Order: sequence, then C-alpha cells, then structure tokens
Amino acid sequence: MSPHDLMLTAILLPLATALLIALTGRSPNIREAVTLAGAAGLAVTVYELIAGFDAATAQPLVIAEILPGFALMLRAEPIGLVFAGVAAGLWGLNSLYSIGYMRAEHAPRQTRFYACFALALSAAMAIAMAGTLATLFVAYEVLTLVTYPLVVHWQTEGAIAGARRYLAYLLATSLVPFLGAILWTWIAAGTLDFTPGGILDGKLGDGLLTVLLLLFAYGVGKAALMPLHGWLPAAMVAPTPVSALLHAVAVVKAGVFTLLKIAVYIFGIDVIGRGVGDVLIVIAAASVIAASVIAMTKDDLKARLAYSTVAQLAMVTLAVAIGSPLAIGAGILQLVMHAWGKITLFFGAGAIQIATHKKKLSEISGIGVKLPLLMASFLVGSLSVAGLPPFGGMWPKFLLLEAASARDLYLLVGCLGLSTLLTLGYLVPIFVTAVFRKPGEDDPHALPEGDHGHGDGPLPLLALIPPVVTAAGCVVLFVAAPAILRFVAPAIGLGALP
Amino acid sequence: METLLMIGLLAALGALAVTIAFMDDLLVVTMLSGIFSFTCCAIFVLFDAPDVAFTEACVGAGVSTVLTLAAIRLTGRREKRVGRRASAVGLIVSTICGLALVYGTLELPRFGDPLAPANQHVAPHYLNESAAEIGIPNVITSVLGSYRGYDTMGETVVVFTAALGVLMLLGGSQARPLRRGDAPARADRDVILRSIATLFVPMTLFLAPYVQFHGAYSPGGGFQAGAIFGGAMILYGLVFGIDRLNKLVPERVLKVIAALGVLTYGGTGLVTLALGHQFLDYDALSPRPSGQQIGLTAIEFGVFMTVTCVMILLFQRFASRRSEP
Amino acid sequence: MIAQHAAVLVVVLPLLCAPLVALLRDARIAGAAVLIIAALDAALATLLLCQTLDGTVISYALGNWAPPIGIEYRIDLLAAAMACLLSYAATLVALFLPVSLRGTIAPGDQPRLFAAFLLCLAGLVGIVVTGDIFNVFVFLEISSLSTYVLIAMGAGADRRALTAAFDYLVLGATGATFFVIGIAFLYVVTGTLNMADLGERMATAPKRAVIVGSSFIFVGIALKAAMLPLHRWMPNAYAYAPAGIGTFLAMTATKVSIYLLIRMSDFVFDTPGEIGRVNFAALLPPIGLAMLVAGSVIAVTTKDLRRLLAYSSIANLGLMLVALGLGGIAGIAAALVNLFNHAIIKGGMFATTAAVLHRRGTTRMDALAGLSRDMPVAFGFLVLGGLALIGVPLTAGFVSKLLVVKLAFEQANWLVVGGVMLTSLITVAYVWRIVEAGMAAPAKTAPRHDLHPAFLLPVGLLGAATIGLGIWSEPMLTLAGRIAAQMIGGAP
Amino acid sequence: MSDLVGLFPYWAVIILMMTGLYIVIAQGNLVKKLIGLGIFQVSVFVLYIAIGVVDGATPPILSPGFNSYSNPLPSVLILTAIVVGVATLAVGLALAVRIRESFGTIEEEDLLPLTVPELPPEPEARP
Repeated sequence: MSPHDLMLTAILLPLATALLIALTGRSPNIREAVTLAGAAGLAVTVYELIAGFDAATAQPLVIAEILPGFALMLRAEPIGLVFAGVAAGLWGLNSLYSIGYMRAEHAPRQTRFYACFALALSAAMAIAMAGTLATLFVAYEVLTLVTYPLVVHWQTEGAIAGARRYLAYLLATSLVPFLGAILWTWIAAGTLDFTPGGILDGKLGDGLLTVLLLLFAYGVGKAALMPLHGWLPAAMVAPTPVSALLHAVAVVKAGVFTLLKIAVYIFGIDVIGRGVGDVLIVIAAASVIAASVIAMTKDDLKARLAYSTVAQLAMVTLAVAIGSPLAIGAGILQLVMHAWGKITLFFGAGAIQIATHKKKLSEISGIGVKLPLLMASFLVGSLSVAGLPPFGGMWPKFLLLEAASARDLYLLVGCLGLSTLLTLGYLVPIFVTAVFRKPGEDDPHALPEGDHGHGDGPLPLLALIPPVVTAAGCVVLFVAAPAILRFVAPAIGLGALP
Repeated sequence: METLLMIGLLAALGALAVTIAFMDDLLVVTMLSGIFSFTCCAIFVLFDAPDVAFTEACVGAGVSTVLTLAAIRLTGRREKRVGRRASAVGLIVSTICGLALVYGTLELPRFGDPLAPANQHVAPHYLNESAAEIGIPNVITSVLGSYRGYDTMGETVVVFTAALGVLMLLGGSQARPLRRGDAPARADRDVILRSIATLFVPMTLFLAPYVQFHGAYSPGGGFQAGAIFGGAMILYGLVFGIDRLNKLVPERVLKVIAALGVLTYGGTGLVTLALGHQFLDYDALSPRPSGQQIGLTAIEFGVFMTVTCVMILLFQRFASRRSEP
Repeated sequence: MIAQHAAVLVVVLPLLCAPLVALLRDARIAGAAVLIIAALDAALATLLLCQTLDGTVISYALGNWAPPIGIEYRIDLLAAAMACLLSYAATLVALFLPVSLRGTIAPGDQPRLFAAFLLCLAGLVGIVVTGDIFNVFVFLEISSLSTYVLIAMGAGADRRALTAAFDYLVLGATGATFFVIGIAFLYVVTGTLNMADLGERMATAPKRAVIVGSSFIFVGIALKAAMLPLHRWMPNAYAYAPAGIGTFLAMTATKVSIYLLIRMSDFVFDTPGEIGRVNFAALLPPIGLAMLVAGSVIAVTTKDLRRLLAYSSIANLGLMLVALGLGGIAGIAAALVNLFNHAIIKGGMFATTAAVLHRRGTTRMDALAGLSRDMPVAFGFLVLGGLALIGVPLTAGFVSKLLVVKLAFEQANWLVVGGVMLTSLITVAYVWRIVEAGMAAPAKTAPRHDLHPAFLLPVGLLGAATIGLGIWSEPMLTLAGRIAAQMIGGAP
Repeated sequence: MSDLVGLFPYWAVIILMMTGLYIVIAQGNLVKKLIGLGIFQVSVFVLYIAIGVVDGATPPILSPGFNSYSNPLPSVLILTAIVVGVATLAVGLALAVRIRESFGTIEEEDLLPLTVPELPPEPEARP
C-alpha cells in the first residue's frame, strides 16, 4: 500500500472497528475479538508507515476543505509517526487489559466502551497524521467528544460531575483560546499548513508571538498546563483502562504532541528559542514543581498518578518553551517514555483495585506480597517515570538537562533535579507501602480481609500481563531511545547526538 | 369649508379615541369604536375615497362591531383597571413613535399637493390609461382587480384564512353543543324591530348585487357587496335568532362556497396561465378591453362568494357558542 | 410552461390547494395531500434555483402589467434559495406532521390545520419572491394569520398555546401596522411600491421621511424577527405550538424576517449594509450580541427542551444579525450561511424533539431521563444538533460560526470575536444540560421505544445535512457568496 | 401658517394612531387590546387616504367634465388593509373567547401567573 493508503487505513481501521463492535455488541467474545483484531491491524499499519517513511517522498493528502484555506489534510512526518506508534502500540495491550478489567468489574455498557475506545484511537491517529493546524484542531475536538462517554462510563452522579468538568475544561479551552489562536495564526500567516521552519516568523512581532504561544499553550487544554489542569484529576472517575490509555497516552499526549507540532511547524524552533518561549519556561517549570508537590499529598492512587501526569506533561511543555532542537528531541522522547511508564502505573493501580478493591495508598499496606510480579512492574514504571537508568525515562530528563544548561538556565537545571526527587518521593512510597508495610499498620480503618462485598478476587491473567509487558518495554526503550531520536532528528534539525 | 369639516371630524376622532382608552365598560367601548369607524368613513368621503368609506362602513363599523359584541357576550363586559407601570410604558412608547412620525412629516409634501411624488409617479398612469386599458370608469376597481389584482387575491385568501382560523378555534371538535341561541328579539315583544328587519333584510340583499355589478361605474365591488350581503344575513340572525340563520345557511355550505370563492379567483389566474398568458392577465380571455372586464367580473364574483360566506360564518361561530362554560 | 411560470406557481400552488385541503374530511388523505403539495412546491422552488443560479433575475409581471404599474415577482438567487429553504422545510415537516398531531388534535380538525399549514407556507414563499413592498405586507398577513391559528392548535396539549398565540397576534399585528406606516412614508415621497423602483427613487427623496419610514419598517421587521427586546413572543410560540408546527416555524418564520432585513438593506434602500440613510447596520452588532448573550444565558436556565431550543434560536438570530452588521459581501454571505445552516440544525433538533414528544408526551428537561437508553437514535440526533449549536468542527455550526469570527477578526472587531467565542461556552452549558438530562437514570425503566418511523427520514436528512455541510461546505459557501455578490452588485 | 394647515391632518392622524398604540400596550384586557389595535389600524388607513388627496380633485371615477382626480392607489391599498384588519380581529376575538373558556379570565394581569413556563402542561378541557 502507498503511504497515503496507509494513512487513511490508520484512521479508518479503528473507525471500522468501532462500527463492527457496535454491530457485534450482543456477543461479548466476538466483540472483544474484533477489538483485538483492530488493535493488531492498526499496529501493523503504523509499523508499515514508520518503516516505509521517507521524508523526501512524503506527500500531503487533502481530504476536504471545510472553508477556503481551512483544509483537512494529512501528511506523515516523524514526530507524528512516533506519536502514532506509541498510541497504536499500546492500544492492543490496553485492550487486553480492558477485557480483564471490565469483565472482573462486571461493567455495564461495554459495547459503548469498546466502540468509543476505537473511535478515540481513530481521532488520535488523525491528530498524529494531521497536515494542517485545521485538521489537528478538528481531530482534537473529535477526540474530546468521543472520550466523553468513556469518562462518564459509570454514569453515577460523581461520574457525570467529573465528566462535566472534563468536557467543560477541554471544550472551553479549545473553543476560545485555541480556536482564537488558530484564527490569529491563519489571518497573520495566511495558511495553516504545518511547514518545517514555521510559518509565523516575520509575520508578527516577538511580543505578539509570546502572547500567541501562551494562547496555544493554554488553548491546548489537553496538555494540562497549570492552572488549567483541573480536568485531568476529574477525569479519573473513568474506568481505569480509560485513565490508562487516554489519560496517560492518547488524550494528554495528543495535547503535548499538538504543542510540539505547533512549536516545530508553526512557530519554528528557532523563533521560540530566541526568547518567545521564555515566559512559558517559567510557567511550565512552576507547573512541574507544583504538580509534583500536590501529587505527594494525594491518598487516592489514581489522583496521585493524575497529578504526576500533570507534572510530566509540563516537562514536555517546558521542552517546547526552551526551543532548541535538543529540547524538542527531549520532549518527543518524554512523550514516548512517559506513555509507557505511566500506563504501567495505571495498569498497576487498576490491577490492585481488581484484586483487592482498594484505591487508596493508605489501604494497600502489605498487598504487594500477594502480587509480586505486579508490584515489580509497578516499581519499574515508577523509576522510569522518575527518570532513572536503566529505564527509558532517563533519556528525556537527561536531554532536557543538557538543553537547559546549553542555554545557561541553571535555575531550571535545579528545578529538573528537584522534580526527579519529588517524582521518586510520590511514586516509590506506593511500592514501599504495598510491599514492606504490614496490613493495617498505617490504617486505623482497615477492615479485616474478606469483609468486602466481592471478596478478594484473583487477579485475572489478562490484567497482569499488560503491566508486565509495558514494564519490560520501559527497559527496551532505554536501549531504543537513540534510534527514535535518529528518526526524528531531520525533522527538528538535530545534529549529532550528544 | 371642507377644511373646517375635516378639522371638526378629526377632533371628534381624537375625543373618541381618548374616551375609548379610558372607558372600562367594553360594551360602551365597542359601540364607541363603531362610531369611531363611522366617523372615519365620513373623513374618507371627505378625502375623495368613497370606496374605502363604503368598505369601512360595512366591514369596520358593521361586521367588526357585531363580532366584538358577540365576543364580549362570551368574555365578559367589564374591564379590570390596569396598573401604573404598563400605562407608563405605553405612554413612553407611543410618545416616542408619535414624535418620530411628526419629525418624518416635516418634509412631506403638504396635504393635497397635486405635485407630491405619490400623485405623480404611478398614479397618473392609472388615471390616464385605465379607460383605454381596462375600459371602466371606476379606476379604483380597475387597480384593485387588474393592475394590483394579485394583492386582491392575497386579500381574499386572508379572509379565507380568518374563517379557517375561527372555525379551528371555535368550530370542529372545539364546538360546544349547539344550544338554542338566544334571539334578542322576541316575537311577542319586539314587533317593531322584527317588522323593520323584515323590510330591511331583503332590501339589503337586493342592494348587494347592485353594489357588486355596478362596482365598475360607482363605488362598490365584491368586497363591499359581500360585506353587505353578509351584513344582511347577520341582521337576520340577530333579529330572528341564530338557529334560524344556521338553518337557512348551513355552515357546511358556507365553507364550500367560501373555498370556491378563492378557487374562482385563483382559477381565473390559472385559466389565463393555461391560455399562455401571465398569471391573472385577463387579456388572455378576450382582446382588450373586454377581456379585462370578463376577468374583473369573474374575480369580483369570487371575492363576493368568499367575503359573504366568511362574514356569515364568523358571526355564526361566535353567536352559536354558549356563553357559560 | 411550468418552467416559465414557476415563479408564480411556487406561491399559487399551496395557496389554491389550501381551500381544497380544508374541505377534505379524511385526515389521512389530507396529510398525504399536504406532503405531495409541499413536495411539488419544493420541486418548483428547485427549478427556480436552477434558473437563477447563473445570476439571472427572473422578473414576472403579474397580470402582465409592467412594473411599477403592476405587481412584480422578482426572483434573484436569494429569493430562490429562500423559497427552496421554505418548501424543503415544509416537505420535511409534512412527513411527520400527521403522526405528531395524533392524540392532541381531533382527526376531524386536522384537514383544516393542514390547510392553514399550506397557507402559512404560501404566505412565507410569497414574501420571499415578491418585488412589491405592499405585496410583502399582504403575504405577511396570510402567513401570520395562519401562524397564529397553528400555534393556538397546541392547546390540545397545553392551554398556554392560546395565550402564546394571542401575544403573538397582538405583537405581529402591531409589527405589521408599523410596516404599513413605513410603507406609507416611503410611498408618499417616492410614489411607487415596487422595491427596485423605490430604491432608485429614494436617492432624491426627502431625507427625514425616508429615515422615519425605514425606521418603522425596521421596527416592524424586528418584531417579527424576535429582535431583542421584542423577542418575548417567540419562546412561548415555539414551545406551545404543536411540535410539527414548531419545527416548521423554527426553520422558517424568523428566517424570513432576516431575509426581509437583507432584502430591505439592499433592494429598497440601495445602500449596502445600511438601511436608509440612518446606518441601521451599526445597530445590528450590538443588538445581535445582546441577543446572543441573553438568549444563551436564558437557555441555560430553562426547564423545557423546546423553550431551551427557542432561546437558543434567539441567540443564533443574534449571530446572523452580527454577521449582517459586519457588512460587505462577506458579511451578508456569512449571515446567509448562518441562516441556512441554522435552519437545518435547529430543524433537525426540533424534529427530534417532536419525536420525543410524540413518544413521551412532554419535553420537560426532567422528563428526559433515560432518553439515551429508551430512544438512543433520537438522543443521538439531539446530541448531534447540540454539538452543531456549540460549533464543534465537522458540523455545519462550526462553519457558520467560524465565518463570523474570522470576518470579525479580519475587521479587528474584538467585541464580536470575544462575544461569539464566549457564548460558545454558554452554548456548551445548555447543550450539556440536554445530554446529562438524557443520560440521567429514569424513574422507571421503560422498554426501548425509539423514534416513530415517520420521523426517521426528516430527522435523518437534517442530521446528515448538519454533518455534510460541516465537512463539505463548499456548495453552501458558493451559494451564499454568489447571493451576496448579486445583492451588492459586485463580482462573486 | 400654510405649513400648519398642510401638515395638520397628518399630525392629527398621528395622535390617533398613537392613542391606538397606547391602548394596545397599556390595556390589560385582551378584547380592549384588540379594539385598540383596530383604532391604530383605522388611523393608519386615514393617513394613507390623506396621502392620496389632491386639492380640488374628485374621487377617481372617470367621468366627462372632470380632469383632476384623487390618487386611486392609496384607496386600493386600504381596501386590502381593511379586510386584513377585520380578519385579524376575528382571529383575535376567537382566541380571546378560547382563553376566557380555558383560563376563566381575559385580563393579562390574571393570566400571567397561569401561564408561567414553570407550570406543568395542562391540556385544555374538552367539552
């Protein structure tokens, strides 16, 4: 298949999967088989795209023109392919996990769940392949809307309230600052095409560019830059697989990916680097530290992970704001590494919930003894997210330090160091509590085992394998990171690797 | 002399209008508004518009008043006093509108100015060419029926729509079971009333065709004739009781004839279309000017049918409704 | 022959069929007849659109009296497009009107209601195609009178329909009288009633009379267009009218007023973007913005779905006025795109609401609970329409909003940009009230019982158009662009 | 002075129209509103007819011996408008009757609390 066909396949395949899921909803087994087949197909398609990618021959594919100059266009390029690879690769694993999780929880409305999941992936693929800012915006909105049913899945009052918050934040930011910034760009530059080197240089003064960048940074609500991060913890009312794939991978990464694309292809890396991004550096750095501190105060596991995500996303925003090829490279790697690390953690949190019906840090003392493999994976994920070798998460942190010191931002270097410590500070205690504390030691309210309604079910195999695989992935990525960097280097003008 | 008469009539109208605004007995108000209409008729005559005066007398002063009275019988006679706020709003809005209008008149051509644009551009064509093009003396009829015949068709449809509306609102499944309507004039008592009515109803009925067919030469036409004919029937109903009127002209028949009237008008237009001319181009029927006259006769007859039947229908519907729920 | 006379037939067909339908006894036959007549009318309107697409202006002299002596039908692209909108809307509504009336109106009354519906259609089309300003008044009255009665027919389900109809009658008649006063002033200084002729002769007319005349016409239209602060009749009228009728009104009634505004701003007064020599265009953005904000805010607080949609219509009318007020070819084009798109979006939502009403007997927000489970298809279309109202990409609403915002952006009119964007947020709030109301757990579980099949085609078509025009907006933009260019007289 | 005489009819008519409009807005009784509407409309008719008057002319019915006629067009327009007026009045009165039957009152003040949107829908009682 030609690259064009592959791009279309990558978007349409999940769409078709969603349709098939809706049609086969009556028999769960077939439905879930369809999901898995779709995930496998998508993974193969994206692999083909990456393997066959050739910057010299990549041609845009115009799908439709909503308004003159506001066209829907696809174009494959390295950063997008990396994002597509991450999302497509993790969908299959997450589907396996979903099957285990949803069945164990006897969740209702599973057909809608799987169908919307597939739709979300379709939107994520469209974001990855977007050739214009217009296309990206459209797909971005679609992603918001198709994930709403997933977030509101339990349809309890709390879920509806949380989902309302989720939607309000994301739609509000996208309909006002994001769309406004897009229009501004459109009118200033006359085009919305993603062009290497940017389209805004010389069209607006640096002061205005700074404002525009901030508009984008806050307009892309999915990047969860503080103080517009409130939707992310609110969205944790969703079933854990949703939190895992969407709020560690597809949705939030779509946000920071959008920022990366805007930095590289709309502003131009150099433009940001010459001072336009300075305000954003401060905000992003503050966001990293503040979110990490808040994370330490959260007792609920998923809330803790959510704030951790806010902090880690801010690091990508930081990379964008620094505005050097090296920093952008770090940002891209952070996108990949954090996805694998954080999904491991979410899988772990969900598995703990299935196995013990516990959601809080203060309740999980001692459970690790029964779940050794799971907790090991959890530890790997934690260390990777924190940025320790020999795990993938080390690379982006390291490169970011390099980039910061290359621009003589020593305060920032300090911040990054502090953030690693804070990350360890809020993630490792989970592992420690679960493995080394004795049950009931910390928790005066702990109930004797067996008092819960369901009792402690055995952990389904389907909920155990995915975290183990992703944890292994963190290790593999440590080795593979330079290859990824080489893949994107031409697009971001990155010379020799450090 | 005419100026003085005009000033006097306008002053009378003003006095009437203000009285109406402040009276709270609806019966009196209705009668006063009937008088208001009649006074306007006088003004119309004074202003060289006998056709309008004629129609206003039949429709505005006659039918409207009867309908309002019939409605008041059903809704109650007394009005409640209104609060201050509403009056203030009304006063402000109407004052502003009035001042705006006065401002607009400052540059208008003076009253009766023969050189005013209104009397210069299109009107002379009607006055000068109508004799040759249509061939009848009453220019108003020729403008109404031919030059602006399409408006008149629309107007016929408006009348039909009103009948349809009243039938839907007070008829059909909404109709309350017909009770013996109260005949205001009783055989034993109101001898004079009944005698006069017996005399006047047939006379009025005969007047209608005259007004209808003489419309080409003097004030009159389908609307006026219809209103007169309908008025006569309404008088009959008022004096001899609504039941007898209902029996004399059943609603079923009236509905069909009212619809046929609209169709006669529209059908004339369709015939001209079929003959290869424009819609309502009466020249299709026969060469000028006889074609125009055939066409005018046809549509005036359509108007007559619709207006007569609708007037009676409206009255019947209001009058046969029981007053207590 | 039909092609030659389509201009007049498009009005006369429903006008003359109405008396016939009124005389029918069988409600089912009458319902079918209305559908056929409306469809034929749509075909005629389409024919007109084809004839005028290349910029031709059809002038049809009624009675063969050359204008300004006689009445002229003057059909340019705008008139043809509006005629299409009106007749298509009537056809779609006629598809489900009989079903939606079942139970609230006695079968014996239905033929008359259908006749009134045809008269309403004929009146509205008549307003659109005519080139004579007094003829506008006559057909305005035909459509208004039938509308009052149609609204009052909602009394079978809710007696407040009667007061709603009465309020509308008083306001409508007052508005029409203002319109007539305006005509009087214009006539007295120009001596003509033909709009094109009027436009030419206006240039030399006394200024004050023209200002006052156009002001009164403006107020008359504003009443009909539910412009703030004259909007109060509209939510009641839409909420209490029989559901099918409400759908038709939402798609057409106020749109025709906007049409008149566009027509008047160019045809009669011949000063693009300005009505008369008072710059009415300058009035429009503030009024429009106020409507946009007020309509959206009130929509958030309403307790009835149809009322919510009615207030949302006020907001959207505001958007059209804003676009119109921005002026120029682009402004008129944006207003037109908004007009057509909104008719489609809101028509779809009202039709879906009619389907819900038909199944549930109420459209109160708290009675929508469980809708997503019992009527998933209807719920889906409601959500789709709601997304379009918000202006989510890939829906027609996005295109219309983006056009306005972009235009305002280019003119650096930040108030409009900010106002439109911020009201999108309020729109999110009220649309999400519908979504959450539909997802709430019902008090008692009902069996799944989706739309009556009669609703499927209209709802489906309007829904498809909502998405279709959101992705492939080119035909609509081209049409609007050509109309606007024709109105202003420049090259497209 | 000639201005005053030349414009007086218009102004008098304007006062009449505005009295009618005042009744429409200010009066709470629905039938009274309709009567006010009638006065408003009839006054507009007078305005039109006043426009068509030509000094020293006769009504526009052609006859030998006259050569100055008043303007026929306003008369034609007003003939139409009169009919429209009565049609509106009829529908309005029918509505008022129905409102009286359903709500027991035709006073706006008393109707307001009965028609607030918050009330549950109440079908009209069928006889």
